[in-house]
Amino acid sequence: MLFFNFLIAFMVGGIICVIGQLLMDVGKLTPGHTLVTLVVAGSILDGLGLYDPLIDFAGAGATIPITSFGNALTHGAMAEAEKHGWVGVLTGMFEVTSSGISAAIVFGFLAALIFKPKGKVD
Amino acid sequence: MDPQEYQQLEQQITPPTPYVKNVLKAFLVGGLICTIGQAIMYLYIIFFDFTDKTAGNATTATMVFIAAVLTGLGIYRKLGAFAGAGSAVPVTGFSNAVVSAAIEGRTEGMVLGVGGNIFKLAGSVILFGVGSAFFVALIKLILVTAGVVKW
Amino acid sequence: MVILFTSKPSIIACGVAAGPLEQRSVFYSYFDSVAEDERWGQKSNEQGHSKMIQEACDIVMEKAKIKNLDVDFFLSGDLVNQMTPTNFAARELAISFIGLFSACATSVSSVIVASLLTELGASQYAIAGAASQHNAIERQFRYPINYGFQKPATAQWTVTAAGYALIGKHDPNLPSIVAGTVGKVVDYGEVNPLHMGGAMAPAAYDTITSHLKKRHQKITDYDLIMTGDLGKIGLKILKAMFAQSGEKQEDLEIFRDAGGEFYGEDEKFQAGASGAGCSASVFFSYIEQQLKTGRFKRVLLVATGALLSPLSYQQGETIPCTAHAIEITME
Amino acid sequence: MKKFIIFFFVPFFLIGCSNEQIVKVSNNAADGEKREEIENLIRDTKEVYTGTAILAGDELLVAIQVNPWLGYKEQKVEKKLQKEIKEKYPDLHVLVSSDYKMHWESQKLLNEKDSKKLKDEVKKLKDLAKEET
Repeated sequence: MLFFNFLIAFMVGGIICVIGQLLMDVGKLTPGHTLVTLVVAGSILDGLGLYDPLIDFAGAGATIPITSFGNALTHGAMAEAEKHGWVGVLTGMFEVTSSGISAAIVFGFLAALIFKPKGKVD
Repeated sequence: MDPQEYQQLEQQITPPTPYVKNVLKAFLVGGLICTIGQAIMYLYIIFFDFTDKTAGNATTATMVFIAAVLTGLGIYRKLGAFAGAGSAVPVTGFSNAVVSAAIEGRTEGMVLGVGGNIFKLAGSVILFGVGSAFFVALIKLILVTAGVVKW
Repeated sequence: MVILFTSKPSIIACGVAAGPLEQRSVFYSYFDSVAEDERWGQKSNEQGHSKMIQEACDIVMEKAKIKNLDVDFFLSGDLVNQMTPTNFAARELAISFIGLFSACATSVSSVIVASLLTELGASQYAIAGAASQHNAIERQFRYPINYGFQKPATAQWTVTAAGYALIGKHDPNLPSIVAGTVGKVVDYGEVNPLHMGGAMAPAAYDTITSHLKKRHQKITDYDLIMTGDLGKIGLKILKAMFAQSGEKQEDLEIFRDAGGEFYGEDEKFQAGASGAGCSASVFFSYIEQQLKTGRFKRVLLVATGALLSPLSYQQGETIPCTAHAIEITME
Repeated sequence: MKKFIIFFFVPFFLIGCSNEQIVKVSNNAADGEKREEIENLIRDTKEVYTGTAILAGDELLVAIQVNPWLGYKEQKVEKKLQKEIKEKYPDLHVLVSSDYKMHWESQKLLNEKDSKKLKDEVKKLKDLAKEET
């Protein structure tokens, strides 16, 4: 049965990437525009209460794509808004965290100390 | 030859975007990255005190770390050139954007170079992520207050 | 605007310095020096870029057996903001210097200016050329080097190379510059910065046709018409434009592109090479040597340049392009 | 391409057909009737393919694994079963969880004989399950 969990993660993750690819190729968006679109989409899906079921269904297939970043932030903001009402929408902004950002900052900083850009073709 | 005629000619000669090939590559690589994520998640659950809920952060951080190393070694660039959105859309692609910008800024010093450039590419993702989180929460709160939906 | 150089200034000597990846170039054997390190042992890519320019100029002077004090003018440009690599190289060379920017067309525009100064009698020796360093340019115009993104088949690879020529008074045993065309800026509305060949082809077409018309020549009067960095696809477009204007299919073989040929058929480089150093390194090594051996008697070198900046692209501007041409003969 | 399609769609049918549920209840529970009833309650939840119930005194941990293709219903199934068991045994401290961690750990506890240790482990797992990100 575990195999199917992997299969679903593979397929859902793959499909989200395909949506990104179509945005780039057919929609002629830059990578930056594509990622922003997906993040906002993840945020809206969470607002509609659809992203959590997707995570339950697909596991890493839904948490690894960047859409989950929008979901995580929205989740934090909505949780605060639920608790504290109007003030919560604002304070929620300071509560929200994303391990992806923090990790990327730390490792980015460390990598800058170690690596140099190399113009290799292969 | 006027610009319109020229653009027709240009389009005839320019090879078309290989949509199907690109989509397949994105699907396979994107799916594979998520599968690796799933495997790491299970490892965290099985060998450490993590649950489905709490393993997510650890998994993301691990994936980000792996992508940071691959970026430094120049391997993620090759992966990106091959897979397109397949490697850009997963959180590893976010890591790639942050880390590559940080490495690039090194020659301008830690503050102006690394600090000033680290979010050159990823900054918009953070801005729109946080911004849309704010507005979605706000709209939901309004709807809940108006009694249209429940939390 | 076509300029005739009646005194026929000659190319006295040439020097090309290239980066490690350029060992894969089909023109590799014609280059004078190929570095092991893409930064030339310097701390930053930009400093390495500067060092590469110095090295190429030193080679030129060494070949001509002259010193920097003997050179009257240094005419050069690159693609980095405010051309600092060239400026810094000029500081080290200590030669009267004018920085020129025509993007990747600088290799030829600098030779035109040098020829003018020679014709005028103001210059005995002038070093002209251009350079580009992959890392420094990619970083500025596109993404960080280590950022992974998909390149379309039309994308080109910025070369790491510097090509310089010493322009002096006419010498019948050396290739001589008989005419030059300063191109107009042409913009056919291309917006994709990863399709430079498509943006620049109309500029090349415009410059070549103006040159031929003013000189009362046909394309077959040349042994070779070589464009700078249209790339494989850009060259096809240029040929199609000439085919549409009534040139015979077999005559179109006269057109070649330095960028398209630079890395051979290696698909990793997509449509080929680009960058100011691309045309400069090919024109001032391979072409010069072929002229000297007499394989070519009359060539038209057309360096093309896309005059965009990352800012103009982000602001949604189209890509204006230019092309400059020089006609070189060997007696 | 054909192989590709088969590779992806065969699992749908396979999983659609197999309805075999594996339900285990820890042996330590003295009350045989209770054990059976809990087992039946889990069996009645069609979405569940593996259920493990650990009964330690008044602590009950029910670890379920929902059919992967119905994973999106996980939370609902969890809540439904929680409610059912709670109604039947109001005096038990029940936690129904579809978390993989609970499933994994409960397998180890199935044959745990020491009731004191069992109770501690179950409590620890319940705390873990309540942890948010």
